[in-house]
Amino acid sequence: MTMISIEAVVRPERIHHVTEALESVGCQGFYYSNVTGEGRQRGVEVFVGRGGAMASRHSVPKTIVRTVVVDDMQEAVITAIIEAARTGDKGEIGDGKIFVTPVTEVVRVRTGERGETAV
Amino acid sequence: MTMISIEAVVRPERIHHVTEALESVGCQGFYYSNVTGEGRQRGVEVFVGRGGAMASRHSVPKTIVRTVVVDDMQEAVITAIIEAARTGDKGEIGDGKIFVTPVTEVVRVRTGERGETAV
Amino acid sequence: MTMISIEAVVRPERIHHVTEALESVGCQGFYYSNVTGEGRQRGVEVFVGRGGAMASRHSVPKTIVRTVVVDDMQEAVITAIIEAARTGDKGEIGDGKIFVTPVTEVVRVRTGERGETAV
Amino acid sequence: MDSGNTAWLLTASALVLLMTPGLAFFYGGLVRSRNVISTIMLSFMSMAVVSVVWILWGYSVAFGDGNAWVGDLSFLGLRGIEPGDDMLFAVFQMMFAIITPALITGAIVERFKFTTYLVFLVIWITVVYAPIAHWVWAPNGWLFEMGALDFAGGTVVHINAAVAAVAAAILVGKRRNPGLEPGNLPYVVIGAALLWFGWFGFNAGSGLAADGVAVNAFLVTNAAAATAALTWGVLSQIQNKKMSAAGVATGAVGGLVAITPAAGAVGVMGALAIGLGAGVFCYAAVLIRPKIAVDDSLDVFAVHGVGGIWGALATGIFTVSAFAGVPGLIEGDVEQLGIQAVGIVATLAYSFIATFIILKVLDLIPGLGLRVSDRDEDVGLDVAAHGERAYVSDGAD
Amino acid sequence: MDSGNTAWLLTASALVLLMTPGLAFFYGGLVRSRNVISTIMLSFMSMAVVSVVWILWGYSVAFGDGNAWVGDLSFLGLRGIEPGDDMLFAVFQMMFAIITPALITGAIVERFKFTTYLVFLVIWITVVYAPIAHWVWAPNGWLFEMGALDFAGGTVVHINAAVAAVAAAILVGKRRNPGLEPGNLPYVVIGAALLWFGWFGFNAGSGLAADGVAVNAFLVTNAAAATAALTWGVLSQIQNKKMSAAGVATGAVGGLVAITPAAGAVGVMGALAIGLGAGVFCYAAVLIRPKIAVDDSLDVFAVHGVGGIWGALATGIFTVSAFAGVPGLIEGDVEQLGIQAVGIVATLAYSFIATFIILKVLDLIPGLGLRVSDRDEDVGLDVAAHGERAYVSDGAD
Amino acid sequence: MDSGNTAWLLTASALVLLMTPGLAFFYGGLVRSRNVISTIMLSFMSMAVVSVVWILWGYSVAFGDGNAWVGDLSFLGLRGIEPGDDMLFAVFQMMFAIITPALITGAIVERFKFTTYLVFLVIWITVVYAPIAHWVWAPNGWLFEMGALDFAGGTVVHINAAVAAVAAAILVGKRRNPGLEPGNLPYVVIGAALLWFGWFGFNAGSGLAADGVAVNAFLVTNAAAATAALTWGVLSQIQNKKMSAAGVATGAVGGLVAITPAAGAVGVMGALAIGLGAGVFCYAAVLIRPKIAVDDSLDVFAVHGVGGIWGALATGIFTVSAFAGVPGLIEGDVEQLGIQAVGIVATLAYSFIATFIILKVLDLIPGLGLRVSDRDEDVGLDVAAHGERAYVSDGAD
Ligand SMILES: Nc1ncnc2c1ncn2[C@@H]1O[C@H](COP(=O)(O)OP(=O)(O)O)[C@@H](O)[C@H]1O
Ligand SMILES: Nc1ncnc2c1ncn2[C@@H]1O[C@H](COP(=O)(O)OP(=O)(O)O)[C@@H](O)[C@H]1O
Ligand SMILES: Nc1ncnc2c1ncn2[C@@H]1O[C@H](COP(=O)(O)OP(=O)(O)O)[C@@H](O)[C@H]1O
Repeated sequence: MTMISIEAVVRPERIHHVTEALESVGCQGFYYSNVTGEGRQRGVEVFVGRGGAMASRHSVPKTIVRTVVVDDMQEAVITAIIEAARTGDKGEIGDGKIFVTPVTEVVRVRTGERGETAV
Repeated sequence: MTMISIEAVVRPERIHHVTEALESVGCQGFYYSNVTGEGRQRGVEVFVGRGGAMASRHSVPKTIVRTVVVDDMQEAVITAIIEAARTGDKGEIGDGKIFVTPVTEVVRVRTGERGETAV
Repeated sequence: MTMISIEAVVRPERIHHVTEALESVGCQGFYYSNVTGEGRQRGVEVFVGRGGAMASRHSVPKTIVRTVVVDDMQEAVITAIIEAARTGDKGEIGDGKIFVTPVTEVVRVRTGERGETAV
Repeated sequence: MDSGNTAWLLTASALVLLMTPGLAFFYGGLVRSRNVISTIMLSFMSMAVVSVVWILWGYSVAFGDGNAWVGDLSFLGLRGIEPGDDMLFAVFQMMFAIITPALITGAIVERFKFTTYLVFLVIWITVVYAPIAHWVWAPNGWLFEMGALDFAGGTVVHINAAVAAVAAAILVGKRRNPGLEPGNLPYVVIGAALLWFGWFGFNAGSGLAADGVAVNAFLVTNAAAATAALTWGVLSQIQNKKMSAAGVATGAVGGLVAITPAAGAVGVMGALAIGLGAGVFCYAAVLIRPKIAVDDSLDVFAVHGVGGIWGALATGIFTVSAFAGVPGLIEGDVEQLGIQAVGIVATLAYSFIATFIILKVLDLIPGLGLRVSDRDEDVGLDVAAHGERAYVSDGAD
Repeated sequence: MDSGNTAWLLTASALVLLMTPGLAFFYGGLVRSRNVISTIMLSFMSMAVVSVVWILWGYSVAFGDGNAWVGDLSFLGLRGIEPGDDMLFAVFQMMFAIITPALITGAIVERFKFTTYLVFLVIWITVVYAPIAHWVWAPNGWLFEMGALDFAGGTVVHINAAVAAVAAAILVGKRRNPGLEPGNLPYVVIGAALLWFGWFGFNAGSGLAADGVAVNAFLVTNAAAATAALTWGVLSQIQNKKMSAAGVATGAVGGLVAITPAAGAVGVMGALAIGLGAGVFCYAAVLIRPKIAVDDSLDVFAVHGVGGIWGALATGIFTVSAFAGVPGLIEGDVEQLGIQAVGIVATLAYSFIATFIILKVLDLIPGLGLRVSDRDEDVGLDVAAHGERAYVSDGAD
Repeated sequence: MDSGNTAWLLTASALVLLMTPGLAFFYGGLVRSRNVISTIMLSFMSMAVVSVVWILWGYSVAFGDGNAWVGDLSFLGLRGIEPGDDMLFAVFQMMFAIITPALITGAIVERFKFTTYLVFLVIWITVVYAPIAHWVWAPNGWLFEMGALDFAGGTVVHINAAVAAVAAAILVGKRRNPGLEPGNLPYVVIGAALLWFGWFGFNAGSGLAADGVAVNAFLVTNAAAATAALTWGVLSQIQNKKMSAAGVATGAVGGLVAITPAAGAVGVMGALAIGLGAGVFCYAAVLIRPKIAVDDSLDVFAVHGVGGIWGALATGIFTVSAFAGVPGLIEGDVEQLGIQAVGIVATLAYSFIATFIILKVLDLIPGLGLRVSDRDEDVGLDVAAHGERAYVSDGAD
């Protein structure tokens, strides 16, 4: 069985929902980090300089979360992330994306275990 | 058609050029983040402690930017990044690197769309 | 010869050991960044609010480090990271993981070089 | 005007003014980082709004002759207040009026609607703060006449703000996603340090002169702050094997709160006792609070309420005739303790009820309302209400 | 020496000194994070450089007898200034000389060459600041003799710095990559708070005594700051449905600027009017500025120029005989307004031209020059000019 | 009590108190970010612990009659100190006792065991600080009687703390992983600014009156700070082509240290010379320090030791009869220089030996010990000793 990396770009305010969803679907581990993203969501209005006027900021704060899992968990994880990250029932622009990439090897630093058992 | 992830490590002061270049070449989305990098560039001189003396700091601030695109955009994106990230005409040590990796699936959180249309 | 990306999630306090190990094993470059991780290590005790009581924080600060190398360096790099990142002889929960993923192309921004020579 | 007294009162007024930004950072550091600006602004805007209200009518409502319950409008716009001791008193008192509602905001951070808060400030100063200040500090105020001791505002400022905070927290409801840890601990410490520094003006200025009373007030203020900070630190170390910086800072504030009503009435040994009590009681209250259904987010009642009540009672216990002219419990007289209790209960009752009614009404007015939308709360009020982010350091900085 | 006056002036001097680090953080928070240290240093170094210049010859050029235009060198090295009221005056004035050029730096952040700036400091204090101070505050200064009212430095400090800022911004040119948002908003607020706090020394110290004038100056200072902050906040809320913290902080500074020349001459109602005007005018100016070709990056002219001019004129409008001994427009006399206008125009003209020439010359001197290299500007001046990064928290911290 | 003097001394006491949080941020900004809270707490807890010790017995040990070497216990618990000039003196002196051990902590950051430090504070104040204060400042202290000049604590505070820092650094050993750069440079600058601001109280308060001596002390304090900051900046620019903000801030502190003993004894020209010397000597010392085996992490000795010794000697050089009543070297008299040297040597010797013994004993007591575990040091003391992180801004904030 092969392993894959599932990375999701989500709204920062949803990250807790997402990590809970990952836990509940049986993810062994993951990590997340704040990034700045640009997509279809055309930014937020922010004050510039001394606060006289506002401007639209193209880039918006996003959070990425990444988990490496075995192949057959792909759909479960994707479904879990979508449910946790989506705004309302229909979703809104800016809700994010999920990217799946192949992983050829996983190693647990503590034990040196390899592959699936290390995930 | 397959999808790929293009990740570039660039100088922080060039990130705006790079994101503009990505937009102009038709990237649907991307994200970026500050990291600390080490490469051939042997660091910068910084003051240590109370500012009596300087030392060379091996690691330097870099920014990574990542975009997932369909396969056939690879060359366009790479060319765009190189042009935007390179210092001067000849480039300088520390201008960065670009890494291309395969992506097996992309999902749009909002709609649940998959694959190319989700990119 | 193909190229791979080796990414390790390690304890922040070990990052220097890891980067030194990478250098000594001949890595041309790498970058690292602080993230927040969750795994088997069930968090740290921290004070909440005004410091009346402590709570366990699931997520813990971790550092990820990533290096792209040619295929045949995989084992050397993994061994180097394990040695540098492991706590004590036996390791402890939370010491981290290493993920290997395929890389299809590498470009040096400065020169436009491709593939192995660009790594 | 004595130039020395004037010099000290000018300084003390500036010091008390600085307490409000101090509080802004103290509170701002305790919230999660997406709300730090909005939390700071809750305090900062009190400087803007209350100064104006105080000048226009607030001072008059508080210190106009009036009756036992409330001042009159004789000093509207500070009319008739000549640039002398009277004006100096009005200025000094203005700074107290500024910080009191700012204290309340600790209970409503991360979800209260900002524009409504500004309206609330105007009404609350007029309807709650000014009358209570009149009761306690105006020569014809009923608590003043009864002999209640409140040197620098234990009831008027702290108990008052604390119980109003509870009313506000009840009405605005709990936060959806309270953060676990303070977002910026150095801000908490610098905030506490500025509060400690400014509190010398608060307490040692309240005698309105640069004399022995001021010197004693200064000493006991420092003594109580230090003792309470130390007490909290030790309790924290014993219970958790770690010493929380937020806790030590909170302990210091608790000690400062508790010594406030007593600063003109007790000696240094009394101050150590008051500080010790403040450390213990506030620590216990902060431990208990999460078990209560009310989301008094930054523990306003646990610190300013509990510390303030303890201080007001302790004033009745430790006051010595040599200072305040009346004997306390340690000198064998229980009467002052009773008077102090009346002041506490009256303040608790009036402030709670009046604040509750004000906010209830504001909640019902179309266009106002107490609470931001869920979406704004999730995104954080810095962006949602102020269009700003505290720290910008991505590539786009 | 009266001990009370001395106590207040010592305090006031310390307060004014603190304004410069306050300004450093105010400005430092407004730039992008790769330039925060360099921006802070522009202000901080003024404390180092101007103190020395002031002692060696600056004070003498400003307050030596001389003629109507400039002082003489009789007090070189503070020779003959005994440790008494004269020395206290020299110290108090030193703090004003320190902050004035620091104000200019808001226009040149993120691209001005640091070493050239240090040279500029020395020359500018000597050639621009000291003479203008002489005109306005020396008993034989021509504006003083004409009866221009500038209690605490509206022209000498604010208009002067603001127009010099414009000259500097023109000459150094625009930034290549201005950031969109302030890099650290809490710094902006703590900076504004320290400015507000220190301004009590600035204004209430300028009567050189702890008396009724000082008390009134203290009150009107706070009133104008609060009103202007509130005005800005309300305008910002109306226009954008959000209340900018940077805006409110800027409003407060605008109000403080505007009340500066008037602090000894107007009553509290005048102060509210001045604050209101400052809020409106500075807000409008900050809105308009981006449309102008000059990159006065942190709006020095929009705040200190517009606020300073408004304040200087408002002094002519709202001054009351009871305070300043001369009637203003509201008492039906237009003359003072005219005198104020002369002071404004003279300061604008002299400071602009002199500053322009100084910088032009510095630009031509080999090894100096006004502007950093493009590369340094892109990388950020913290690393390029100071070899430092503001925050280090990667694994290598 | 003169109200003016009282006003100034109250203000000065508040200013000196503020120096300790200032120092907390100065030091806190210099360490790596995982230790900023623990570093801040080392200073902050001195406010809590030393205040209590000072009230209970510290003041008595320092200023009780006693003999030439140490006070007695006549003022235990400040017994018999009436709320007047005596109490004001006790308060003012308390603030000096608070900051002195906080200065030491710069040498032991990032690895010293926090609970042991608290015990150390109690003992060190009693056994080292109070006696040396008695020697120098009590009317029957042996150095006082010998005529040693130490206006505001160059030996008592700075040399004393600096040499104790060396003893502590030797015993606790080197850091495992010292960071390369300061973790938060703006904190270093705001810390230095608060120190500079507070130092006006430190020095200009030490004459215990608002008079000409205070004015002169204020002036020379500012002059020396500015000169030393400028000197450091220039040296840094020459040597490295960049001007370190941390360096300029350190230069200012070095200048303030050096002028401390001299503030009541020298004129402004002497102050410029002292500042210049401080800049040069401290700069050189900071350059040399890394080559020494002792990990005095934040250069306490290089700044407070070297600066303090230079200042104490410079007092003997530049003192003028007109101020201090005794002639210095520049007036042709070498005797005072000799007396100053005796004070320096005695302080160096006693403080080093006593501190060394105290720490050695604490190291041996089970449950105490000087050093945290390697693991705690690697993780950082903020989490390890305080259960806190300075900044929390991940998704879980
Ligand atoms: N092709 C992509 N590659 C990398 N990141 C992307 C890509 N598309 C979107 N993103 C990230 O996802 C975030 C949300 O995308 P956006 O287009 O706004 O949402 P939606 O797909 O719901 O319209 C963006 O801010 C960006 O950071
Ligand atoms: N093999 C690699 N894997 C990961 N990151 C790399 C690698 N090589 C370089 N980098 C990143 O790219 C940055 C620039 O690389 P550097 O070697 O300095 O530039 P150049 O290729 O122009 O000489 C480095 O700081 C590092 O962060
Ligand atoms: N499957 C995974 N995918 C992504 N990150 C992981 C995964 N498993 C662990 N991690 C990261 O590695 C860190 C250490 O993992 P943990 O399970 O605590 O260690 P150990 O494997 O030694 O028990 C976690 O905090 C998490 O950030």
